[in-house]
Amino acid sequence: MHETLTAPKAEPETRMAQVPAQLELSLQGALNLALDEILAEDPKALVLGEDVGTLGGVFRVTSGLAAKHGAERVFDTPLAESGILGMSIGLAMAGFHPIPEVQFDGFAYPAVNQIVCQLGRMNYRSRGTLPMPVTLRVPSFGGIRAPEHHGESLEALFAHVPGLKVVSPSDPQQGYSLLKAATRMPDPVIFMEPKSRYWQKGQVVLEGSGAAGTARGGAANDGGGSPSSSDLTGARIARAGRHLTLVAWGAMVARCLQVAELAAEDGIDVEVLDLRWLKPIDAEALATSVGKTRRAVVVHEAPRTSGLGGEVAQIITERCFATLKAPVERVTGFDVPYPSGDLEDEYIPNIDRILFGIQRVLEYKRG
Amino acid sequence: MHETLTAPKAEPETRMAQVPAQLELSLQGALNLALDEILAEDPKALVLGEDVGTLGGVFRVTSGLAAKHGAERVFDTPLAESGILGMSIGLAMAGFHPIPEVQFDGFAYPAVNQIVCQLGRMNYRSRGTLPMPVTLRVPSFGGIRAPEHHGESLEALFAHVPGLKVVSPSDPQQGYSLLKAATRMPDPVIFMEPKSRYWQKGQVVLEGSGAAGTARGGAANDGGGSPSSSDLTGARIARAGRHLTLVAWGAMVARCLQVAELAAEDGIDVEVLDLRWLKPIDAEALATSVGKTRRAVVVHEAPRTSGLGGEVAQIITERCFATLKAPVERVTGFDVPYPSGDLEDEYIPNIDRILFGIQRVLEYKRG
Amino acid sequence: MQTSGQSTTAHGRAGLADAPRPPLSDLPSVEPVTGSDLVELYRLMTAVRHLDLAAISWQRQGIVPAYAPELGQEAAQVGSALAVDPKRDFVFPTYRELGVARACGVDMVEYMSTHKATWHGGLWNPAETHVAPIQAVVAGSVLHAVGWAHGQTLEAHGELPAEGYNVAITYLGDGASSQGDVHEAMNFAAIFKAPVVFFVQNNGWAISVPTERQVAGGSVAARGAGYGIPAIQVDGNDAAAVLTATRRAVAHARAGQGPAIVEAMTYRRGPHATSDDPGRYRSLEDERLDAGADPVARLRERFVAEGIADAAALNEADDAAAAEAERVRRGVLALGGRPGAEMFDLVFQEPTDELLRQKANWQAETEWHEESEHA
Amino acid sequence: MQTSGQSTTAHGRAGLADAPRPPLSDLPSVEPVTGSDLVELYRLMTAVRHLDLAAISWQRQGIVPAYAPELGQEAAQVGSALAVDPKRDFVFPTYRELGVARACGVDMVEYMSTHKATWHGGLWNPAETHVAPIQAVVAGSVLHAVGWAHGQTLEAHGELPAEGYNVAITYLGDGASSQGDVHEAMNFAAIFKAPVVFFVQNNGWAISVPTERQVAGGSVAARGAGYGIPAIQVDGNDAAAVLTATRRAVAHARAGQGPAIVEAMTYRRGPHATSDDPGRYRSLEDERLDAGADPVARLRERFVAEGIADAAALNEADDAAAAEAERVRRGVLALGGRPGAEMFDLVFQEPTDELLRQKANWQAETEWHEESEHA
Ligand SMILES: Cc1ncc(C[n+]2csc(CCOP(=O)(O)OP(=O)(O)O)c2C)c(N)n1
Ligand SMILES: Cc1ncc(C[n+]2csc(CCOP(=O)(O)OP(=O)(O)O)c2C)c(N)n1
Ligand SMILES: [Mg+2]
Ligand SMILES: [Mg+2]
Repeated sequence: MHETLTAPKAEPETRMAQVPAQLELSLQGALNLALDEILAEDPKALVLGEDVGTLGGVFRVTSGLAAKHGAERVFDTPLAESGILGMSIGLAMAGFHPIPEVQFDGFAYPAVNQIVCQLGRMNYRSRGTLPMPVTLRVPSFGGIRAPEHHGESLEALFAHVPGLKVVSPSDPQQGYSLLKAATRMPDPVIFMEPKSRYWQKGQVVLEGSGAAGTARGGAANDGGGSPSSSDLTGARIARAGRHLTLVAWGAMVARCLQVAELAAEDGIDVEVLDLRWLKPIDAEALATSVGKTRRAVVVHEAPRTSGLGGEVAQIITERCFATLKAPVERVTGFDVPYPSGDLEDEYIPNIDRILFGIQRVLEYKRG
Repeated sequence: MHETLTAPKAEPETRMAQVPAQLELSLQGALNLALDEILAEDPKALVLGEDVGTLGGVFRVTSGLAAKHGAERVFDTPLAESGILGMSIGLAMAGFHPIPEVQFDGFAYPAVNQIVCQLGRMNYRSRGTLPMPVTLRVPSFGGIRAPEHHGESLEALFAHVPGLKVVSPSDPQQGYSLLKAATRMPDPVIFMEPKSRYWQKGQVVLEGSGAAGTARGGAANDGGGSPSSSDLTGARIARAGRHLTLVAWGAMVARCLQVAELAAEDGIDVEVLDLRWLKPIDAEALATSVGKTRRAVVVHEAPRTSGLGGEVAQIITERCFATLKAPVERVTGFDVPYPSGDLEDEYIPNIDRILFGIQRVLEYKRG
Repeated sequence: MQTSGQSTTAHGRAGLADAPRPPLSDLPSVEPVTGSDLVELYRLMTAVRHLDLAAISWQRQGIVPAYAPELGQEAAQVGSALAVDPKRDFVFPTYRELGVARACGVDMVEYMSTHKATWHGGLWNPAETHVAPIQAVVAGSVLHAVGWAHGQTLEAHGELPAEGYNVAITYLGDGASSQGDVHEAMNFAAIFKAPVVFFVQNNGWAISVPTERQVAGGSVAARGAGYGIPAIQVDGNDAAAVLTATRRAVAHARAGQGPAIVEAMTYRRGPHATSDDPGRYRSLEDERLDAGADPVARLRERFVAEGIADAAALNEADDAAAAEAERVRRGVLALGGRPGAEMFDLVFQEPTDELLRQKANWQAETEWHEESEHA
Repeated sequence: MQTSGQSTTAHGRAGLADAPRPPLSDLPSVEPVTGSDLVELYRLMTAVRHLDLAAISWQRQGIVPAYAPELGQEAAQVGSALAVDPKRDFVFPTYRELGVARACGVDMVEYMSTHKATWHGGLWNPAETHVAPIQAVVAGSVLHAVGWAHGQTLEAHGELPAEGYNVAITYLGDGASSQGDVHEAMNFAAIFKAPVVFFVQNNGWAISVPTERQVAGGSVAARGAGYGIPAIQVDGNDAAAVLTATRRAVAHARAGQGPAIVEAMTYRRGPHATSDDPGRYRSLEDERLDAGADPVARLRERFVAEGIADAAALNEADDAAAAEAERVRRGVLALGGRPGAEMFDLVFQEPTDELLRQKANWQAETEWHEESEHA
């Protein structure tokens, strides 16, 4: 019954040998594969949450994992998010590497006490003797016409919490590589999955496929190699450009790439920076990009006030003040509750609003 | 037993006649007096929380209120913050004006789900038919060598939440006037009381004392009149100055005033802006002040990353980019858990660190 | 623990008899249900059955993007709702309470607007109907009911009014019972002796998780004893039994005796929501064995057996229900979207300057967009 | 409800007999406590009593800024702690568990460092001592105990080891029992059959709120039945009874039977903390009537009555305790502050660049300050 808790040694190699070096996968599929590999490689890894077992998760990210790795290692919990996080913390104290899921972003709120006061502080409180290698998966952001509380953006909250690291992938490759990187870290990571991108496909170069890249950042990812671990620590250039930097993360990266194509038609060469890590923020990458373009727009779905856009804008301003041609623009959600499906296209930064932001920066005149 | 639920009509006038127009009060005393007056004036007002009844609160802010206004209107709850907030929401739906307390900032986290998903959204969800006139009192910030979780700064979290208004008083007059203003609002207000200032005394001009001022902002407050309601909606100039604007709120206002005095010895004339409202932020006041001084430093106790300082700095930059002489500086807590008493003076922005921030702005050279 | 795909069933094949029962409660007894109660139950349950099935087909036709069926829970929902008086009492539903809302007189087009993605919470007026907005947070409104109920005793200044207290009824599922808020709510309610009824629909499942892996001890009602709250477990597919049990609980609260719990043992016959695929976690055979008798068919059989109403009368109810579903369909189709300005206007009673500024910017950019589309 | 100042008492004047009791539990029975158990209990309780009283005086002398006394809870704390084996089991204390920590071998200077404001959580090594850091969030670590306990069964791959499971014991108060996390923890523990003991010190008060306005139904142990968790309520001032009850609960969990609850009915004889003023909510007369017999004196009397130890042996324990308290006092006085760099270094296992940058800035500004002070 419990023989699968420690994965048999031979299994991973066998399986790895069967998969090709590169696959076309959806983000959902890439995350599922990453979890499969993590469970095979790390006998201490556990997946837990509401409906993650038999059902395989409401987004099927954990599909098949319980059957393959055992119902002890991939298990459903009762319906209580504080319980899921509190239990994960205790499992980490017992030497496990839990990968809990909260089913939707809006249901992370009941777990905030455990996340802020416990998950983020146990290593500190215990003077490093009780590390918290916990990766909390949070299907995040809007765009799927879902019920209330199923489309929240909590990155500003998470990024403010001492003791947490926060990351959000923007495509299948990022999802696969960043999830594996996060689960190998000895510290707690909040992993924000852009749910509107779950079914979006892309090429994914697998680890150990021999095609692993060595160069840093975008080059490695675009060049077809699987990102090496040093590629996964900072931001990445999703599209190089000269006139202006669009900074985004999660689902907004794809939208910004679309905007960049449209802007290119008007001769505006936009660089798109996929921030990836929302804590720590890659200030160097921001400074390098905006140092070159001298103009920046930050885009996020979360409400504007006290959103992470303010932080990103201020980091850019601190580093590039002397060369900035215009104040950094923010194109964001409004200071309103995430609206019902009918209105979500009015709420989420759309192409027009991002183009307006770009225009304001380009047309900015001092005084 | 329940006769005190609606305060007898004659009582307030009697009491008001006995108190002079102006009193020397601690912040704690000023808040206590404000609650006393609110309970007398508004028969729907209720005070609830842990130990707020018989004990009068661990900081004595609710001292004597249960005895005077009845144990039905000022009552202890079981020890559960989500329960306190959830119950307050239901009481508001029943037509009451609850003034809940969470005992310390760090114990607001268990209530975050109710605050974010319910308190902030009920008016919206119900299309304005179920208003939430709830004022949540949160003894906030550090500086009293307290146990863990007793010195948190949650303003960045609260300010990001749609549907909430957030305010923090910096002295007894502000405490008295802003608490009365907050409790009269038809919307939810988070009222962040700087606990390290509770015992600090100051002159408080009472409402209805005939001395009510008419001018806006600092002038009114400094001039001895009780602020009129229009004085209470935005930021206030706590000290006028020409060379640089220090922006602060809560307990940091007093520290910034000290810094301003020290800087004056070196001929630097610092303006101190007491932001007061952390949502909505008074962008006009920031623009006016920094438009004049051309330099700004934001000071807060919360961790730096994703703190409200980023938002404030970005608002200033958006409005004053053309005239700013240097990027806005942030002097803040570090991205670490609030430390134990022995280290709190290393964590909270101290006079030296604020002076360093001022120096960096004054010495800033482009390029 | 199971490994995948196959699940043990919620109630076991023996059905309700196996479920643990709390000790006999001290709830007051009430008048037995009358023939006209039964007719009213049938009329409403039939209407709800039609609307519920219709909503599923509307989802398939693309009229609404999603829906959470309540198939099989008609008796629990209608039976409990008929026990309260929405003129004075207050009802706190979850996202699955079509039957409750219908029985309490909520306009069904306004109700369906939530599922049409028009407005979170629904378009009806909760202050007037005394039915709170749809609550998408599991257990999110259980504490609100306690607060509202405590407000009734405050309003009465501790003197039990002649007509008793107004009562809050809050709905929750077996899954919801795991949330900490439910514990806090029950404890607060008992401490404050608040006139509130916790109505649990134990429908065997929380999405894919069966009750026995959710509710330790096996019964939510059994938790009542630990708080000193009287609790009653009832066959949730027997409308008359649900009505009686809930009336007893309401009578208890109304009389100033404090909170009560009713646990209706029922079965979620459909998927969790239209996006769900129950085949991944239970077999059709499981469903057949666990679901028990259909509550609507059961009531109909009782009518025939007891000669309360004849087939013609029952068919009339069916026809009325079909006609109503069609009317609602047309209403839902005709339902326009809400103006985007409401995003800003309905956040606060007193909007902030910053919000007005954001609204103005949004308007300017939207108008530009609309103009350019017309051009 | 009371209006102010005066309170009804926690247990009523009749004392423990009035408290409701859960149904007889099905916990395994254990060997009766031995004479040497009793001597060990007395030795530890005496040490704890001395340390606790000393800590209050240290606070008055300004040696520590604050302290939360456990006066009157020595039997509950030492009795329960002696039932577990900190070599293999894991202990999750609150902020009032001086007695538990002492009994589990935590260095008392490292323990007191929390109250000296040196380091939140204390300076001892929780991974080595198997005593978790001090938890200042009420009910904050109850779920951790469940997780740790579930980890033990996972580690054992579901096969009960010959020596049984390692057991987690988590401490909570009557006030803490109101938190939602406690419900989630008990439900999770029962669902997963986790080897965890919930040890409740019902000391009559949560700061100023007496148990009867906190714990609806009157007993935390009584909640166990609702989860199917065996529970036992015990006279918390009788050290031997506490030891036996906790040993039964631990034996149950160790044997793979799942969680158990022990509720020790005791009394917080002192203020909530040194900053508290109990005179605002209870009278000295209340205290005298409610506190019952002093647990340390009671054990001492038993020794004399049963002839287990003579006065000389007991006095020896007293002297040893006094000497220990003095050693700890000197240790606390000598305890230096922690270097500020630890603020940054201990946040993560792998610090971020941003944190290192902040540390460097802090260092630069601090050095400037120190230099200027020396100048
Ligand atoms: C706090 C929270 N967590 C998770 C969810 C996602 N979710 C929606 S319904 C549901 C299952 C609820 O089960 P139950 O309470 O039994 O009600 P039922 O769906 O059976 O009517 C879950 C997990 C949610 N809505 N709220
Ligand atoms: C979540 C939370 N809310 C509030 C507090 C403040 N507080 C500290 S101790 C306490 C009372 C706790 O009572 P109880 O659980 O009975 O333990 P005791 O103090 O009696 O040992 C309160 C309200 C806290 N520490 N944590
Ligand atoms: Mg259910
Ligand atoms: Mg207590």
